[in-house]
Amino acid sequence: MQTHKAKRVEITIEAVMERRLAESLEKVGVTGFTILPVLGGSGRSGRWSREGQVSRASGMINVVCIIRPERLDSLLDAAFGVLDRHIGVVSVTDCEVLRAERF
Amino acid sequence: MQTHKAKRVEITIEAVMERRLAESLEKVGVTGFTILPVLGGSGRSGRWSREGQVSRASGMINVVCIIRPERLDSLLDAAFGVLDRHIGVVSVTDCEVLRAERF
Amino acid sequence: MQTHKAKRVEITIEAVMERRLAESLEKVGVTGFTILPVLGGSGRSGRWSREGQVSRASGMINVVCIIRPERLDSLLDAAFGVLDRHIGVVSVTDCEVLRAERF
Amino acid sequence: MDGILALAAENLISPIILFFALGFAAAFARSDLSVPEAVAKGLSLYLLLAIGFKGGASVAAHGVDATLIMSLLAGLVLSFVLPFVAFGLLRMITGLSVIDAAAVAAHYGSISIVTFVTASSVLTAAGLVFEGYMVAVAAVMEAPAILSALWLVARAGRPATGSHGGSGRGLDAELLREILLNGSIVLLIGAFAIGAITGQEGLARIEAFIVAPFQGVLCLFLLDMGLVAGRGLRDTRGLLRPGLLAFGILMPLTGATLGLVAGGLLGLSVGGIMLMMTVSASASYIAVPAAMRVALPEANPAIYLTLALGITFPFNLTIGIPIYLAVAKVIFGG
Amino acid sequence: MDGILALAAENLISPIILFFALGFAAAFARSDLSVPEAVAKGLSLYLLLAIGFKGGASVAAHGVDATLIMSLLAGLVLSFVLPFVAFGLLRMITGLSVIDAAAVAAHYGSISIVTFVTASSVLTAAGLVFEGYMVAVAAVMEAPAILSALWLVARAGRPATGSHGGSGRGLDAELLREILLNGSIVLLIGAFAIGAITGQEGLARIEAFIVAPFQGVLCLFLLDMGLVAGRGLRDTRGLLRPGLLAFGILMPLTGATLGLVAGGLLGLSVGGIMLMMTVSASASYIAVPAAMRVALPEANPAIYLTLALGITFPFNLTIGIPIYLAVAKVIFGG
Amino acid sequence: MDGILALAAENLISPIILFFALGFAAAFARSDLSVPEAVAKGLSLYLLLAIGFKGGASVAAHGVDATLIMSLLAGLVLSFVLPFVAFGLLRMITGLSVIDAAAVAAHYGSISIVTFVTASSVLTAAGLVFEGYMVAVAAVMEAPAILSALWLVARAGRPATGSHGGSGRGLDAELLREILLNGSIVLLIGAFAIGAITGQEGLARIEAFIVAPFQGVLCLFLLDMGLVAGRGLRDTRGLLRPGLLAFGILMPLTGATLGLVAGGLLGLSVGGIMLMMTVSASASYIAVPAAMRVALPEANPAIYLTLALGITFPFNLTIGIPIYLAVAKVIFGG
Ligand SMILES: Nc1ncnc2c1ncn2[C@@H]1O[C@H](COP(=O)(O)O)[C@@H](O)[C@H]1O
Ligand SMILES: Nc1ncnc2c1ncn2[C@@H]1O[C@H](COP(=O)(O)O)[C@@H](O)[C@H]1O
Ligand SMILES: Nc1ncnc2c1ncn2[C@@H]1O[C@H](COP(=O)(O)O)[C@@H](O)[C@H]1O
Ligand code: NA
Ligand code: NA
Ligand code: NA
Repeated sequence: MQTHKAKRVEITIEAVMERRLAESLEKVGVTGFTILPVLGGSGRSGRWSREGQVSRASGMINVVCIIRPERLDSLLDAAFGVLDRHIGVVSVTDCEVLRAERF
Repeated sequence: MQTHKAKRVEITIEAVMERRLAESLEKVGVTGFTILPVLGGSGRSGRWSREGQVSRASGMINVVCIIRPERLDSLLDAAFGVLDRHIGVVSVTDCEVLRAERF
Repeated sequence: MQTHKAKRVEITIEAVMERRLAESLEKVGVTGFTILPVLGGSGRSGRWSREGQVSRASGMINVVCIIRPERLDSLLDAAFGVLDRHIGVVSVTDCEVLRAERF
Repeated sequence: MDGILALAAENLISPIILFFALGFAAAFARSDLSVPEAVAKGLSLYLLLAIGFKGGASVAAHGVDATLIMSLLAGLVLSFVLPFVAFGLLRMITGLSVIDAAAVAAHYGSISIVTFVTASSVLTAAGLVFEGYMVAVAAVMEAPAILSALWLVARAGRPATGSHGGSGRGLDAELLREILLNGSIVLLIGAFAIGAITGQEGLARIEAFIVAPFQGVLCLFLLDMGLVAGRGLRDTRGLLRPGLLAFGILMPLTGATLGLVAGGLLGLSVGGIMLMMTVSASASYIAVPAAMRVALPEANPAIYLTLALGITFPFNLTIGIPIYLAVAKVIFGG
Repeated sequence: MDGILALAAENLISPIILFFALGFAAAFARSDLSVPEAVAKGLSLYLLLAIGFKGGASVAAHGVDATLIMSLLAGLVLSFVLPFVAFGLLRMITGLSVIDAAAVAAHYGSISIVTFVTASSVLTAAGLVFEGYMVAVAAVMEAPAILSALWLVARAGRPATGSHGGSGRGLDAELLREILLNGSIVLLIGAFAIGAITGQEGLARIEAFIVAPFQGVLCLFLLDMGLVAGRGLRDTRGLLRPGLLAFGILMPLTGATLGLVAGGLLGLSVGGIMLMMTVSASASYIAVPAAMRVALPEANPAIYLTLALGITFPFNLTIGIPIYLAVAKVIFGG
Repeated sequence: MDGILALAAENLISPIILFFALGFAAAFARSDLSVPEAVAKGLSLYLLLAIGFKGGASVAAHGVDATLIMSLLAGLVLSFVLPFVAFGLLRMITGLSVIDAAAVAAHYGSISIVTFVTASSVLTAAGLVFEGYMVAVAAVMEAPAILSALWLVARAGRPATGSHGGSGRGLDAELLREILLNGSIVLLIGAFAIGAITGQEGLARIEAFIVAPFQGVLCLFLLDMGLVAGRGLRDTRGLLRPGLLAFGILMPLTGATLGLVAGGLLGLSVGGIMLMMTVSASASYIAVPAAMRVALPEANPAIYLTLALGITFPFNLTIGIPIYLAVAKVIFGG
C-alpha cells in the first residue's frame, strides 16, 4: 500500500493551555490534531495523578499532530511559543501515512 | 538488552467503527492491539470534543498495533478497507521491541 | 528550531503494576514519564475492555518515557525486570525533542 | 392562543428549561463549564432506566389497554413514514444533497427520549395522566426511520454503504443488529419489561431512586445538553442557512401534526396524544447519528447534529411542548 | 422444598435480579449497552459506603453483641480455610494446574460484597433482621484467602512471585500492604467505623442518601455486573469444561454449608446465618483478581474471572440466596 | 471556650468530617482507594447546582434583603484586599519569592465552596438560619483575588504573563474571560439565578434531588477531598517549612477576623456572619490554581495546592468552622 513520509509530533502540555495551543497551531495553518487524555505522570516537579481531581490545574493532555515534513518548523515554533515558561514535552518522530492528501 | 525491529501502526478511527476494524484486523491475522481513548481533536471537519457527549457518533479511538515488518502490508490493507469512506488517520513508525516472540 | 535526538519508549503494562514500574524506573534514575489510559485491547489472551469494570485486575496503562539515547539500556532493564512474567508490550522509537535540558 | 402563551411562559420558567438555557448560554460565552462524558452517560442511563421502568409499572397497574398494540403499530408506521416527509421538505426548501437529506430525515423519523421525558414531566406537573406504554411507543420509533433513510439513498442509486470497495459491507445483518440492539433501545425496553413484570411492588422498592429525584437529575442532564447543543451551534453557525433553520422548526410542527392525527385516531388520552405529538416532533441525537456514521459516512454530521440538537431540541423544549399540550387540550380535552 | 422454590421464584422477579438478567442478555446479544468505567466505580463506592455505614450504625443502635468478636474470628478462619477446600475440589474434578487452582481458590475463600448486599436486601424485603456487624465479618474475609492461596503455591515448590528473576519481588511487605489496604476493604471498614461512631444521629443525616435510593442504585449496578459477566462469559465460552462448571456451583454450596455450621455454632440470628452462608458461598471479583495479577501473573485470569463472575455470582444471585435463606429458616428459624 | 471545644468536638464526629479523615488516612497509608476523576467532577457539579439553587430559592422566599447589595460589595472588597494581607504575611514569615507569594495570596483571597457548603451544613444542623444570598457573595469572591495577585506581581516589575517572548499573551481579555466565566462561578451563579426565578415552586420540584441526599453526597465528596489532600501532603511533606505551616493556619484566622468585621458592619445574622468568616478564611483549590497555571506558570503549584488543600482546608473543616461559629455566636448571638 502506498505510504508517504510525514512527521508525528506529540505534545504533552498542561490541560489549561489546550485552547491556547490549538489557536496557536491554527494560526500557522495546522488544523489536524488529536487529543489524548493523560492519567498522570512524573517529572522534575514530582509525581501527579488525575485521580479524584476536580480542578483542571494539575492535568495534562497529549496532542498528536501528523504533518508534512516541510511544515514541521512552523509547527514547532507555534508550539514553543505556547509551551514557553510552561511544563511540557514535545517529541517528533518520522512516520509514514496513508492518504497523504489529508495532511 | 536485545531488541527487534518492528512497525508501530497507530490508527485514529471513529469509535463506531471499532468492532469492524478489530474484525478486519483479526481476519488478516493481527490479534495484538491496544485501544487508547481520544478526548477530542480537529480536522477538516472542524473541532470536536467528547465533553458531555452521550452518543458514540462523534467519538474516535486510537488503535495502536505493533507488528513484524513483513506483516505491515496486510495490516494496512485491512485498515484501509475499513477506513475507506470514513474519517481517520493512519501513521506507521519504525520501532524496536522487546520479547519479539510476542508479535 | 533546534531539536535533539532522544528515544521514545512506550510501555503498555497491567495497571496493577504501575507503582512497581514507577519505582523501578526511579531506581535507575528515570523520573520523567507520562501515563495514558487504555480502553481495551486484544492479545494472545483474547479481547478485553474496561467498560463497566470495577476491579483494576484487567486494566492496562500506557507509560510514555522520553529519554536520552544513552540511558535507554538501563531503562529497558528496569522495565523488563517488572514486566518479567507479566503481559505487556514495550516499543522504542527514535525521536527528536525540544528543550533537551529536560531529559 | 392566550392560554398557549401562558402555558409556554410557565413552562419556560421551570428549572429544567432554565438549566438547559444556562448550559446553552455558558457554551456560547465559552465558559469552561462541562460535564464529564462518563457522568453524562451515567445520567442518561438513569433517565432511560427510570422512564422505562415507570412506564412498565404503570402498564402493570392500569392493565393492558386495548389500544396498546395499535399504538405500537402507529409508532412504527410514523417512524417509517416521517423520514419521507422530512426528505421531501428538505429537498424542497434546502439545497442538501440526497445523502445529507436522507441522513437528516432519519433523525426526524426517530425520537429524542429526553424530549419525551421533558414532555411527560410537563404533563405530570399539569396533573394530566397518560398511557404508560407511550414509553414503549417511543422505543419502537427509534430504529425504523433509519431503514427508510437508507432506502431513500439506495433508491437514488447510491448503495447505502459500500458493497463497492474492498470491505464488502452494506446494510448487512451486522448493522441491522447494531441498530435494533443499540443501548438506549435495549435499556428502555428492558426497564419497561421489568417494570411491567414487577409492577407496583417493584416500583415501591426503587421508587426513592427513580421517582423522587428524577426532576433534579433531569436538570443536571439538561444543563449538559445545553452545553453540548450550545457548543455545537457555536462552532457551526456558518452552516445554518435560512432553509435549514426553517426546516428545524417546520419539521417538528409537521411531525406533531401527524402525531396529533395518529393519537386522535387511536383514541388516546389528552396526555397520550400530546406525547405522540412530542415524539413525532422530536429528532434523535444519540442512536441515529451513530448509525449514520456507520451507514452513511459521507453525510456531514455537523448538519444533522446541529439541526437535531441545536435547533429542534431547544425548539421543542421551550416552544413546542407547550404548543403540543395546548393543541391537544383544545382539540381533545374535555 | 416447595417453600424454597416459591421463595426462589419470588426472588427471581425482583427488579435487582431482572436488571442483572437484562445486562446479561444484552451482553450476549452483543448490544452496545454499557456503563462507563467511572460510573461503575462510582456506584461501587456508593454501595460500599452505604452498606458499611448502615452496618456500623446498626451496631451502634443494638450494642456490641457478645458474639461480634467470635463472628469476626469465624470469618477469618473461614476465609483461611475455604481456599484449601476449593483447591482440593478443583484438583479432584478439574484439570487445573496448581497455580490456576490456587488462584481460583483464593477467589472462593474471599467474598463478593455485591452478593452480600443483595442477600441483605432479600432479608430486608422478607422482614428479617440480622446482626449489623456482618458487614465487618464480610470485610475481614476479603484478604486472608489470598495468603492461603499463595501458601498453596509456595508449598508446591513454586515461589509465589519471583524472588527468581531480576526484580526480586515476592509476597513482600508491599504486596501484603496492598492486599490489606485495598480500596474496598478500607472504605467498607472505614464507613462501618464512621457509622458506629456517629450512630443513629449520623444515620439520620445521610439516610436520604444511603437508605432510600439504595435498591435503585443496586439495580443499576447489577445491570452493569450483568453486562460485564455476560461479556466475559460470551468471550470465554470455550474455556468452561464441565468440571469447571460443576465447581462453580458445587463450591458455593460447599461454602454455604460451612457458613451454615459456623453461623449455627455462633448462635447468630436466622438472617445472620443466611449472610454467613452467603459470604462463604460468594467469590471475589474485585480485590482478589487484582492481587492475583500481581502475585500469580502466570495464572490465567480468564479462568478465575469467568468462574467467579460468570458462574458463581449469577448462581448465588438467582438460586443460591433463596436456598440459603430457606435452609437457614428451616433449620434455625423458630 | 468550653462551648467552643464542645462544639468543635461535636463537629468532629459528624459523618462529613469523618469521611474526610478516612480519605486522608487512606491516602497516607497508601491505600489504592480512589474516586474516578469523572465522578469527583460530577459530585462537585451536584454540590454547586444544589447550593446555588437553594440560595436562590431562599432569596426568593425571604425577599431581597436590603443588605444584599452591600454584602456582595463587601465580598468583592474582601476578595480584592485579602491577597494583600496574605502577601504581606507570607513575605514576613516565609521565604517565598514574590511570584510564589502572590500565587498563594490569590488562593486565600478567593474561596473554597466546599468549605462554605460544610459551614452551611453545620449551621443547618445547629438550627441556625442564614441569608440565602451568602452563596452569591461566595461566588463573587472567587475571581477578584486573582487580579490583586497579578497586580502584585506586575508591581514587582515582573510582567504577569509574558508579553515578552513570542506568544504575546498577558492578562489579556482571554484570560480575564476564562477567570470570570470559569465553570464553578457560572454554575453557582446560574443555579442561584434559577433558584431565585423559580422560587419555592421550583424548589419543590427538585427538592428530593438537591436537599434530602445533600449531606450524603457531601460525605462522598469529602472522602475524595481527603484522598486528594492526603496524597498531596504525603508527596510534598518536605516542602512544608514551619513558616508555611504557620501561614496555613494564621491566614484563615486573619481572614475570618476580617470576615467577622465585615459581617458585623453589614448587620448580618449570626449564621451569615459565620459564613462571611468562613469564606474569608477559606482558600480556593479549583478555580484559582487553574488560573495561576496560565497566568503565573513559574509559581510552584506544589506550594499553593498543599497549603490550600492540605493545610487550610482541613484546618477550617475541623477546627476553624466551629471556632467561627462560636465566635460569631458569642459576639453577635443574642
Ligand atoms: N522524559 C519525559 N517523558 C515523558 N513525559 C515527561 C517527561 N518529562 C516530563 N514529562 C511529563 O511532563 C510533566 C511535567 O514535567 P516536569 O516539568 O519535568 O515536572 C510530567 O509530570 C510528565 O507527565
Ligand atoms: N493531521 C492530523 N494529525 C492528527 N490527527 C488528525 C489529523 N487530521 C485529522 N486528525 C484526526 O482525525 C479527525 C477527523 O479528521 P478530518 O476527517 O480531517 O475531520 C480529527 O478530528 C482528528 O482527531
Ligand atoms: N502487538 C501488539 N500491539 C499492541 N498492543 C499489544 C500487542 N500485543 C499485545 N498488546 C497489548 O497487550 C495486552 C496483553 O497482550 P497478551 O499478553 O498478548 O494477551 C493486549 O490485550 C493488548 O492490549
Ligand atoms: Na420524530
Ligand atoms: Na467465599
Ligand atoms: Na478566602
